[in-house]
Parts: sequence; C-alpha cells; structure tokens
Amino acid sequence: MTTTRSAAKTVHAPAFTNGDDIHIPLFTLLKPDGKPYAGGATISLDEEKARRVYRAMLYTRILDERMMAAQRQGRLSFYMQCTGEEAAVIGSTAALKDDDMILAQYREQGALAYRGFTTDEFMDQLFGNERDPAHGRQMPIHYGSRALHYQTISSPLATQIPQAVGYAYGQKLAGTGNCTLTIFGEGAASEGDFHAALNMAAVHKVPVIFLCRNNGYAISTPVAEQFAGDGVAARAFGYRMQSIRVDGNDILAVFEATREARRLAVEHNEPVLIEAMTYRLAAHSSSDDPSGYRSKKEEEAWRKKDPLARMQRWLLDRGWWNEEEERELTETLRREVLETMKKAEKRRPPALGTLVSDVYAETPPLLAEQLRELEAHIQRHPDAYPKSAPWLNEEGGSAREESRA
Amino acid sequence: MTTTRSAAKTVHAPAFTNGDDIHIPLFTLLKPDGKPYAGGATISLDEEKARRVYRAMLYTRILDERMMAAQRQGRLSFYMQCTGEEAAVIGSTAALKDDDMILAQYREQGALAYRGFTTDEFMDQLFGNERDPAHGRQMPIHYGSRALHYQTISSPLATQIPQAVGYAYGQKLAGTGNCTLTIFGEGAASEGDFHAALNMAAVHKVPVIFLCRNNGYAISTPVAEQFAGDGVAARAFGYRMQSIRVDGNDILAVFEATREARRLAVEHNEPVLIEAMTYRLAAHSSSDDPSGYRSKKEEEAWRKKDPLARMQRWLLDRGWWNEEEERELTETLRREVLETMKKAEKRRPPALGTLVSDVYAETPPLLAEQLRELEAHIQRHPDAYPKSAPWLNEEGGSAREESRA
Amino acid sequence: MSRMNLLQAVNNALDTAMAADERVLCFGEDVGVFGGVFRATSHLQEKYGRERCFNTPLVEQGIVGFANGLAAQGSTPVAEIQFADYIYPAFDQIVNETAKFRYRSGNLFDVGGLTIRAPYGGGIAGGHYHSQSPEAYFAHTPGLTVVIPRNPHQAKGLLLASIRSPDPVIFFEPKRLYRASVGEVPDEDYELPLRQAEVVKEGNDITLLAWGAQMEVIEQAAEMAEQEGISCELIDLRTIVPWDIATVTDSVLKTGRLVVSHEAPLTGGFAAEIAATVQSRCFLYLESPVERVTGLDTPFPLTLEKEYLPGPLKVFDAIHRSMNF
Amino acid sequence: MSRMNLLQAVNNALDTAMAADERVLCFGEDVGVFGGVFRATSHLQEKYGRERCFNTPLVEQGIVGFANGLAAQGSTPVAEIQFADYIYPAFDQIVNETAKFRYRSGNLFDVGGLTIRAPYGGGIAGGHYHSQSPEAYFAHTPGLTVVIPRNPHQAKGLLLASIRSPDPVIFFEPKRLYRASVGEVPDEDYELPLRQAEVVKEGNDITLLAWGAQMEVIEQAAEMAEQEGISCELIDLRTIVPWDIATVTDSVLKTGRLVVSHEAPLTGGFAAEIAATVQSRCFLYLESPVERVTGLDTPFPLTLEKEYLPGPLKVFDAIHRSMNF
Ligand SMILES: Cc1ncc(C[n+]2csc(CCOP(=O)(O)OP(=O)(O)O)c2C)c(N)n1
Ligand SMILES: Cc1ncc(C[n+]2csc(CCOP(=O)(O)OP(=O)(O)O)c2C)c(N)n1
Ligand SMILES: [Mg+2]
Ligand SMILES: [Mg+2]
Repeated sequence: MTTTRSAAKTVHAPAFTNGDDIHIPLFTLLKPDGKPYAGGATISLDEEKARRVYRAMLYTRILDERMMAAQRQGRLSFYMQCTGEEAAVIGSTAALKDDDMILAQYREQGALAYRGFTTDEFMDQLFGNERDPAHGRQMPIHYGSRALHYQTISSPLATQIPQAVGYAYGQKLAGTGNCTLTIFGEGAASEGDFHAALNMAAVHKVPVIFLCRNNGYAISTPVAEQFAGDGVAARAFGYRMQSIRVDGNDILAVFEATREARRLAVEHNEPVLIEAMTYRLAAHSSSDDPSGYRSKKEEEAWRKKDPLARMQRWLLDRGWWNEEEERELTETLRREVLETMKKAEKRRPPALGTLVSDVYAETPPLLAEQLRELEAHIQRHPDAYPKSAPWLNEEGGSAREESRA
Repeated sequence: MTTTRSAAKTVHAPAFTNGDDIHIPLFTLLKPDGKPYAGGATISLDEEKARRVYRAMLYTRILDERMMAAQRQGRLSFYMQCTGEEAAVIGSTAALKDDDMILAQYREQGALAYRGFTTDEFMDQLFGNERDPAHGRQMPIHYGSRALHYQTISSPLATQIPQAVGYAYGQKLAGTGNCTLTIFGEGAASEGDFHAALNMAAVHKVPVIFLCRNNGYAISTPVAEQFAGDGVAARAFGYRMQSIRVDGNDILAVFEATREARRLAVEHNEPVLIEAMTYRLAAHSSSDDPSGYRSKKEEEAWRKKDPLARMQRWLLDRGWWNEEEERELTETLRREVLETMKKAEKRRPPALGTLVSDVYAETPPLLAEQLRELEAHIQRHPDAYPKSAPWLNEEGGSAREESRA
Repeated sequence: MSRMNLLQAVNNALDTAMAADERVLCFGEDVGVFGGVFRATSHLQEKYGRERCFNTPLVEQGIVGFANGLAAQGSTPVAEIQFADYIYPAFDQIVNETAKFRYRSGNLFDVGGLTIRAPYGGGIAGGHYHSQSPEAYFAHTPGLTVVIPRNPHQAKGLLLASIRSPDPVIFFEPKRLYRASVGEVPDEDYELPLRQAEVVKEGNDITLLAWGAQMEVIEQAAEMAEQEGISCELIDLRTIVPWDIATVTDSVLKTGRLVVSHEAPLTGGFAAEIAATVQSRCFLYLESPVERVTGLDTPFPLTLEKEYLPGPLKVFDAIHRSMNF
Repeated sequence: MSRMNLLQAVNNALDTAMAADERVLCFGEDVGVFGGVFRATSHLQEKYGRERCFNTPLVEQGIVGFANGLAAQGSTPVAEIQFADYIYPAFDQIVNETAKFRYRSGNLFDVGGLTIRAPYGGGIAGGHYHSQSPEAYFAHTPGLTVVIPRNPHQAKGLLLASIRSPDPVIFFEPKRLYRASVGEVPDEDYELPLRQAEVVKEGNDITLLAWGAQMEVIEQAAEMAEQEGISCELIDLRTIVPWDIATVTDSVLKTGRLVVSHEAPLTGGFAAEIAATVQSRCFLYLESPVERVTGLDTPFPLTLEKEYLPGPLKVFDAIHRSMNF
C-alpha cells in the first residue's frame, strides 16, 4: 500500500517548499488589439458561433447598462453586472453543448443570454412579477431555466460547486455524454464547499468543469487578502486535477480551454479547473460603491482590456462583423430591453397562493391553513396589501394558484 | 494589480497540467534498522530529550495495550490507540517548546505522555470519574490539560484546524514567541475546515504548524478513496505554504522537520504543513474490526516499520539505552497503568451538579431549576439512579458541585 | 416475514430500493466495502457495484452538496451521515439549499429524490458527539421532511417511503435500537405513510407522545401508569415535520392531557412546538398544562447519561403531575 | 449623548470596546478597509490597525473556527458574519464547538470572549437569503447566548455587554433598523444587562412580546389596540437564550393573555418555546391561548414579503383573537 505517488523518492535533509518554483502560465490567443498571437493554437470558433457569442456579449452588456440605470431610477430593487467578464462566461458556455448543465454563481447572465433566455424571461425574473417562473420569490438576477439547462441561482456562495459534482456524477451514470460546468468567483473558492467539491470530483472522476472567474475582488476584498497562493489554479495540484489558467478577457482562449476541458471531462471523466483571469469592471452590485476600496486608475487599466472590444476587433478584422451591424444590433437590443422592461414592471405580482406552493411537492395542511388565514386577514385589511388584495376576490383566492399546480 | 504571481508568463496553446511533474520527496533520517542514513542532516536530538521521547513512546504503547485489553474485558466503554504513530505524534511534540499549544484530533495521547500527563490523569478521564476535570462528560480519550497546553479533544473532525489558526494569531499578537501545533488525520483533511484553516493561516501569516498523520485510512476508507492527489502535502502549494513530507515512523525525521517548521513559524510567521507518512497499526477504535477492509499482509509489512522498534535500535546503538532499562521501564509502566486503572475505575462518578455546571460561566435559573427537579426526581426513585442517588443526601445535593465552582 | 433488527431493516429497505430502481444510490463515509460503521449498507456495494454504493471523502458538506446535485439531476441519492452529531457541517447545504431548492426555482428544479440518513440519539455511552437528537433544528426549516422510525417494521416502510417521497427527507435512525429492537418485517416492498402519526395504543386519561427510541420509554411509563389505573393513549409522531397535528389534537381533545417526550434539550425542542400548538387548539379541553419530558439544557453528557435522559420514571412522574394538577 | 442610528451605535460600541481593551479584535468579510458592507466597522482599521481589524477570506466556517481559537487563547474576537443567512456554513463550529467548549473541558478552556455579530431579519426586499431570522436554531443550543437589540441605545449597551460577557454570544442586528432606527446614545462606555427582558410599557389586558425589529411592529399594534381601550403590556425579550422567564410569566400572570411575534417561520420558532413555557407556568391564569404571530412556514419570499411578514395588522388581529376568545 502506498499512500502517495511520490513517496518512493527520499531525501535526508529537511527541505521545505512552498511551490514557488511551480509556474502556471497564462493561456491567451488574442492580443489586446484583437489580433491573434502568432503561432497560437488553431482557432476553432467558426463564424456562426462567433457571431452568436458576440451577440450574447453585446446583449449582456446592454442589458447590464439598462438595468443598472433602471436600478438607479428606483425601478428595480437590485442588480448585478457581468461587465468585464462576458468573455469568461460566454466563451466557456459556447464551448459546451447546449444541453450541458450550468450551475453558476450570480454574475453569469451572459451564459443565459447565449443560450437564448428571452428578454421577457430576464425581465419577469428581475421584476418578480406573476410571469416569473419562481413567482417573485428571489431577488433580482436569480435566474434559472430548465429548458436551457441552467440551475436557478442561489445566493449562498459556493454551494453550487459540490452540487455540480453530484450533477456530473449523475450524468456519468446516465451515459448521455454530457458534462456540468460550474462557475464561481475567486472569493467563493475560499469556502469549504470548494475544497469538498474539487476533492470529490477528483476521487469520483466526474465530468465537471470548474470555472473560476478570478476578477480580483470579492466585494471589497482584493485577492491578496483572499489567498496567498498563486491564484486558484494552483489548488488543482492538491487534488491531482487538470487545470489551466486563461486570460479571461480573451474570448478565444476561454473558448479553446473550455473545449479541451470538456473533452477531458466527457471522454476521460477527468474534472478540470479553469481559472479565468479577469476583472469586475462595475461595482460588486447596485448596493456597492467601489471607490472606497480601489482606484479609478486600476479600473481604467482594465477597461482597456475590455473583452467585448477585443472580440469586436477580432470579428471586424475577419470580416465577420461590421460597424453597421453593431449599430443596428445595439439599437435593437436597447429598444427591446427597454420596452420589455416597461411591460414587465407593470405586470401583476404573483398570486398569493405562490407564497406557499413549492415548499413541498404537496402543500401540508398547516401551510394551507396559514394561507387561508392570510387570505382572510388580507380581506379584512385590503388597503394594507395592495399587491395581493386586488386579485383575491376577483380570482377566488388561493384557487388561482391551486389551478396552476 | 496582479492577481497571481505568475500571470506574466503567457502561452498560446491550451496546456493543462495536473501537477504530476511535481515531486514531493520523503524526508527520512533513520533507516528501518535504526541506522542513520549516510550524509543525512545533523541530528539535534540530544540524549536527555531522546530518552524523554522514547519513554513517552513506550509509555504510550503500554497504555494503549493495557487500555485496549481493559476495553475488551468490558471495564472501559471505548478506546483508541496511537499504536504505530507514536513517532509522528511524540517526535513533533518534542520539537516544540513545552508551552506551545497543541490542538489534536484524538489519537495523540503520546503528546500528552511526553508533556507529563500523569497516569492518574489518563485514567480519571478514561473512566469519567469524579476526578476527571471534565466531570465524565466526554467519551474516553477526550483528554485535555490547561497546565500542559493541550486543548481538550472534541470528536467532530477538523474543527480544531481553523481554531489552531486563530490560537496562533493570538499568540502572534501576544508576542510570546510561541506557536500552535495542530495534528489531524488525512481523512480529516478532506473537511471544509481544513481548507479554511490553511488558507487563513497563509493569508494572515500565523505561527501554526499543521501536522497531518497520513496513516493510510480513515476508519475503513483507504487514502485512494479519500483523495486523488499526491497525499496531503501537495495541497500546500495551493496556499503558497511551506510544506514537507516526512517518514512518520522515523522519530528523527519528524523531530527535525518540526524543529525547522517551528523556526519558520515563530521567526517568520510562516505557517507550515507537515505530512507524516505512517500507518494505523491497530483498529480504528475499540469499536472497529479492520479485517473487513484491509489485509493482514499489509498490516504485517507496516509492523516491520514500527517506529518504536526503530528508535529503540538507534538508542541502543548510541548507548543511550539498554535492554535492562527497557525491561525495567516496561514493567514499571505496566504496573503503574494497571494499578492506577484499578483505583480510577472504583472512584465515584462525578457529582450530579456537574451535569449543569460549565454550560455557562454562571448557571441560568432555568438550568438550575432543571437540576433541582432532577434531584427531587432522583430522591423519589433512588434505586434507578445508582450513580447519583447514593451521594445526593450525603452531600446535600447540588451543594457538592456548587462548592466546587 | 422475517425477524430482523432495526439495522437489518434499514439495510433491507436500501436493498429493496436499489433493486427496484437503478437511480437509487447509497454513499457516505465508510458505506462502501465496509458497509458503514454500523453496517447499515452491508453488501450493497457487492450487489450493486461501486458506482451505486461507495465511500465518499470525509466531508459532510460535500456529501450533501453532491447529493443535492445528484437529486437535481434526477437520481435518487441516499446519503449517510455517520452520526447525526456530524450533520452540522452540512447544515448550510441542507437548510439553505435542500430545503429551498424547489421553492426558489418555482419547481423548475427540485431535490425531491434526496434522502439523508443518520443514526441519532443517546443511550449508548456516546457523550456529546455520538448522542445528539438534532431533529428540532431541521423541524424549523420549511421544505424539509424529518422522519424517525421506532422499530424494524417502521424502519423499512418509512425509509422506503422517504426514498420515494417527492420531497427531500432527513431520516434519523435511533441507533440505540439498531440491534435492540427486533421484530417481524415483511419481505416484500412496502411503504408506510409519511406525515401521519400513529396511535399505537388507545386510552382515555392522558395522551403520551414521542418518536423513535423514546417510544419505548413512554410505553414503559404507560405500563406503570396503567397499573395505577391511568389509561394512556400512546402516539408515535413518526414524521416530525410536516407533523400530523390532527391526530395529536384529536387525542388531546379526548384525553385532556398531554405529555411529550424527547431526548433533545428542553429549550426549543420540538415538544415546544407541539405544546404551543396544542395549547392553542385544545385550550378549553386541557385539564392540565402540556408536560414536556426532555433532556436537560446542556450538551449530552456521558457518565451521568441516565440522569440526563428522559427515562420511563421521568415520564411517569410527569403523568402524575399532569393527572394531579 | 449623541443622536445616531443603530448602525452607528454598533460602530460606536465596537470602537468603545477596542479602545478599552486591546484584546478586542474585529474581523470578517469586507470589515477591513471597507468597514463592512453595512459599514458597521467603519474606520476601525484606520484607528486600531490591520492586526486588530481585518478582512478574512470568504469562509464563514473558517471565520468562526478562527474566532473560537482566538477566544480560547484569551483574545476577545468580534467576528462578523455578513448576513445571518450565511451563518450556516459555521453551524458546526458554533453548535458543536463554541457552545460546548467550556462544558466539554470542565472549564479548562472556554471561548467566553467570543461574540459573533450578524445582520438579520427581513423587510429590506432581500428574499430568501438576505432576510432570515435564525435565532431559534441557536436558541436550541445550550451554551449559547443570543442577544438582539431593538434600537441604537440597546445596540451599544447590549453589544458591549455581549463582548465582555464570560459566555460566547451571538448578536443579531435587525438590519431593517440599521438606518431607520435613530435615537440618543450615551457617549460613554455602558452595558445593558444580558438575560433580562425589558418591560417597555406596562399594561393590564394583554402582554405583547417580541424582540429586535419586531418591537416596532408590536408597538404599532399596541397603539391600535389602545385606541379600542385595550391596555397592552409590551416586553422586549432582548436576550433570546437564556431567556428571562420570570419577567414574561409575571406579566402574563397579571394580564392573562399573551401574543408573541417573530419573523421566523412559525413551526419551531422561538415563540413555540415561550408559548410552551407560559402555558405550563401560567396555566390557570391564561384567559385565552398564547397567540403566535410569525412568518409563514416557507422560505422568506420577495415580492410578497409584506404578505409574509407579521406586520402590525396581523398582531392587531391576534390581539382581537386573544381578547375575544
Ligand atoms: C456563504 C456566503 N457568504 C457571504 C456572501 C455575501 N457575498 C455575496 S457576493 C460576495 C463576494 C463574492 O466574491 P467572488 O466569489 O469573488 O465573486 P464576484 O462577486 O467577484 O463575482 C459575498 C461575500 C454570500 N452570498 N454567501
Ligand atoms: C465531522 C466528523 N465526521 C465524521 C466523524 C466520524 N469519524 C471519526 S474518526 C473518522 C475517521 C478519521 O480518519 P483520519 O482523519 O484519517 O484519522 P485516523 O483515525 O486515521 O487517525 C470518522 C469518519 C467525526 N468524528 N467527525
Ligand atoms: Mg471575485
Ligand atoms: Mg487516517
């Protein structure tokens, strides 16, 4: 029985090492000016997919701008931007099959945009109205889509990482040739669940891709106070897991790395850790003001590395995109987002019955009773409950929800 | 802002690595036959300390044999042996200052033996009698000693690892030049608390030594099902932490490695991870039977690497020990353990009041009331409570405990 | 019918579930080759292979996180936590994830397939960390179902029902009864209803309510009381949440008296919920206050375990208090 | 005296504690330079240096584990958990370690110096994961003290008392009041007693009991009731455990009626413990059942938050139910 691979080699002086001699290079294909590096790997992103990717990136950028503005106008309670990280999120998603499962953190709306989440779907969730499939139960940006193989976001950090391992284990047994991608921040990677997940994935050999968006900050906490190690990629050695560090603002590098990771995962059941080096260009969320903890100068430096601009230049160079298309699409999307938002914010709130449905597959008597009492209470004080009272009588109370179930 | 050390170096092809090219050597000084390797590091263990170490190793071995026998005879409810791992535990403890703090897992009674925990103290805890400072509240082997700077054992695995980091942080601020040693199994290193602890220690630069006893098993689970990586030492790279792998059955290697680790910790506030390669020669605990999950052959192979025998040969060779001393000490210790046990098992159980003291610094009224009701209840049914009823009247009920407080 | 102990009944239920549905998987610390430290998963790896019954690394938060993901994927994971005392590292995965999975997604995703098994409870000289009864923590968490069997017949029928329930279930097994409780168990596949309390014995003067290993205790107390002519109605709650209020209140409306007993500490234990509900729903019918006979408000002790535990005599005393109020 | 909001009072208490004793340390996610996402630790790093006020990596189990160790060493850590909803990854460190540290060692070691602060509660459009009130989980854990202030004056006095208490304290701050609750706060160092409820207003007909942000709610309900001539006695529990049973039962013995309100779900919430205890100790004096006005047995919702929450009108209705029973 050997308990380690390298225990055989012995030394007779106490030599400590902290791994400083291990160097993890940064994989990149596109220069900041959008030109590919000479002698780089073959680029397998074809025109159709490239346009789909770019469209999703642009969509995400526009959505984020509009919705942050809406939040500032007080129309929306909360928002989080993907800005600056579109390549990491969308490039990796594009390298998957569309029915591979994604378990993301919260800043990955680009993945949904790429897969075809409609503006209506975004808006209904953001406004928590009666068309939101989750019935306005969660804060804005907690999207989910069964049809698009994207698990509903949950706020507690890192919980999705071991879940992704379990999901992928199920996929492996099912034998459909699918894999799971889980995306998380470098801050979330400090949680115990991260360690649990990577270790289990390596031991049980599951087709999972761990994509860490190392964007420099966890809210206000810079990476230097998050870990002392060489980023997150270096942790893979501890689990004997394949890993790679990529320029997260380089759409081609992210795409190629994830493509290869997917091959390792699906063909060899090798879990893979990808660390995408990027930057959160916006505030952490609409509740945050980064001026308290980082400099404009630093932000500016990263703004120059904008992944969207870089991809655009590459596309333009190839003749796969032109300025006219850019203008038109930008305008169309802006209008679409704005108009859809206007409709969504006016839609009714979810029916009262949705307060208690889905807690269990079948609502227990006590909870049903709580709903009935609540209805009676609201009927006694209709003015105090403008969101639910108006619909109660009209629709026969909880009947409205029950008819859904 | 750079978010990693090595991000500067770039490559243009997706190169994955799992760290297989990193080799962690095994540090060893003593050959299995007790002869030092030629050209090995200087041995700094002097005669006095060497004898103290060996005495503690022998004591631990004898204690374990006797107590396991007692458990088999039904005199003790539960027991866990250190057998096979005495060098890892005692060698590391010996390299500390005696007032450095130790937070151990449960299989480290050797550390206490080395520091001078008396046989009475061992027995009073094992039998949970009225002299046990923890009042028979915990299962056997959950020792603790304030005087000997050894935190009371708690069964939940790995919880002590981040605690050790906090303890060491406090030591650093206090500036006494002390450090903290935390010892745990390779199984416990899978817990989230391990990751939390190593990361925090590296970020906050605290004088803590993490000593992992990699003894091949976590109960029945072999290391191959515990992790896929190169042991536990390899994880240190992910935190940029100094680490070393030592032959855990080689007292000199463990001692020298820990000595150097302590220097790094105390002089440079560098946390260190030591992986001691060893083997749990006995069953996991008195409740376990390893024949269900490992072979006699494997056990035999490791029995030949017995750390006690190896140290003994080295001592004999140096003339620091002789067979006569061995015989005498063995006999003395056996007798001491046996006689002390006989006294301890006859001692009274803890006073009833100890059931409720120490939950809070000052017992809240409701809890005091619960004790009074319990006393009244026991007085109504004295025959049903042979452990507490006899003393209740004699000693004025809870007064006995209150007078302690 | 076969005679078996509670542990064998659990094993039999797992075997039955795995044989009936290949999506059922069993895993946890030491559950593979070894069959679990108590041997609840004995021979399952042999029979169903390493892919369906396996050891996990030693990390409860990972086990439950993994199980949540597997359940979301459509598998039917039965995860073992070696002792209920060690379920807390997984508390976040259970309380923030498992419990809210369906609700937060509007039923787009659910982990209804998940069952978490864990031996729980005292009486085996286990001290703080091998004796706890943490059911009340989970009972305060909407979305969870908590089930506790009292004997081998229940263990099999309730575990099978739990595994197949469309909701995630935490299944606590009274480890003190693993070998001590022996009885006839049908060989075939059967389920006992969740969310239903069982009236184990009818009576008129007082209702005694408990679950799991504590059922034996109230049965013994009832015997003592019957000798004094006090007729006891005995109820086994079986499902702690969502609990069967109607069966309990119906009984109390009849008897006018209630004693609830559990091993967990008094303050915030599930008996509090029962007492609060019963005083509200049976106010005019209660002849005396609802009595709670529970562990003390302390960690679980060792040497004085018997003193700590709510044994038959303590329940008997409570019956007296209730009858003579 | 200075006029400040609850957040400033917390900050002031931390400042006071750190100035008075150099063993006091404040840390957690984003508490360093940034001063915490709510700014409860603003300027503390500037004033006391990076060694005494600092960011931690994002790992709650590590934060509390580290804090346990620091407290055992003799320091006085005040650890922040960014939201009470994220305290669960630390549940094991709190429930199995913090709570049992002194007991299991027979007072050889203790973590009495530890205080864990966390913003809690709803009313800020936070949905499932920024609104929870988890006090009942901890209230079922002997060894823990749980304290909740209702206004700036209390926040400072109770937090200082918590930091200096010989027992570990979980201090939940009602985040809805962080800026909304403003009042006069003494500039000097002072402590308010732990384990003591406060009778905020005397009354004769009915007792209303709550804590934290819910105090405002019962006050509003009381005003409505008073307009109908119902005289309400208002009690702020302040320390959830160990709780002040005597103050509560004294009041109920006088009024004969009790309404308890909290935001957490009904089942297994701390109101259950209060109702269970009161029905037992005031049985013959109760004119009507103890009423519980609480959150629903669901995860915390978003759009229909108002419908979920136990607002003044719900308490008012409960007062009516109780008076007209
Ligand atoms: C368990 C948990 N702890 C704390 C938080 C609060 N929180 C939300 S986001 C965040 C920072 C996350 O940083 P990172 O993982 O790097 O992701 P990024 O925001 O940079 O994309 C924190 C601390 C949370 N949501 N969950
Ligand atoms: C949190 C937790 N989970 C599970 C257990 C049960 N348990 C006790 S010892 C053990 C194995 C530990 O193995 P390892 O850390 O390698 O230490 P060793 O026994 O080999 O010294 C397990 C699973 C526990 N005590 N705590
Ligand atoms: Mg980040
Ligand atoms: Mg081991």
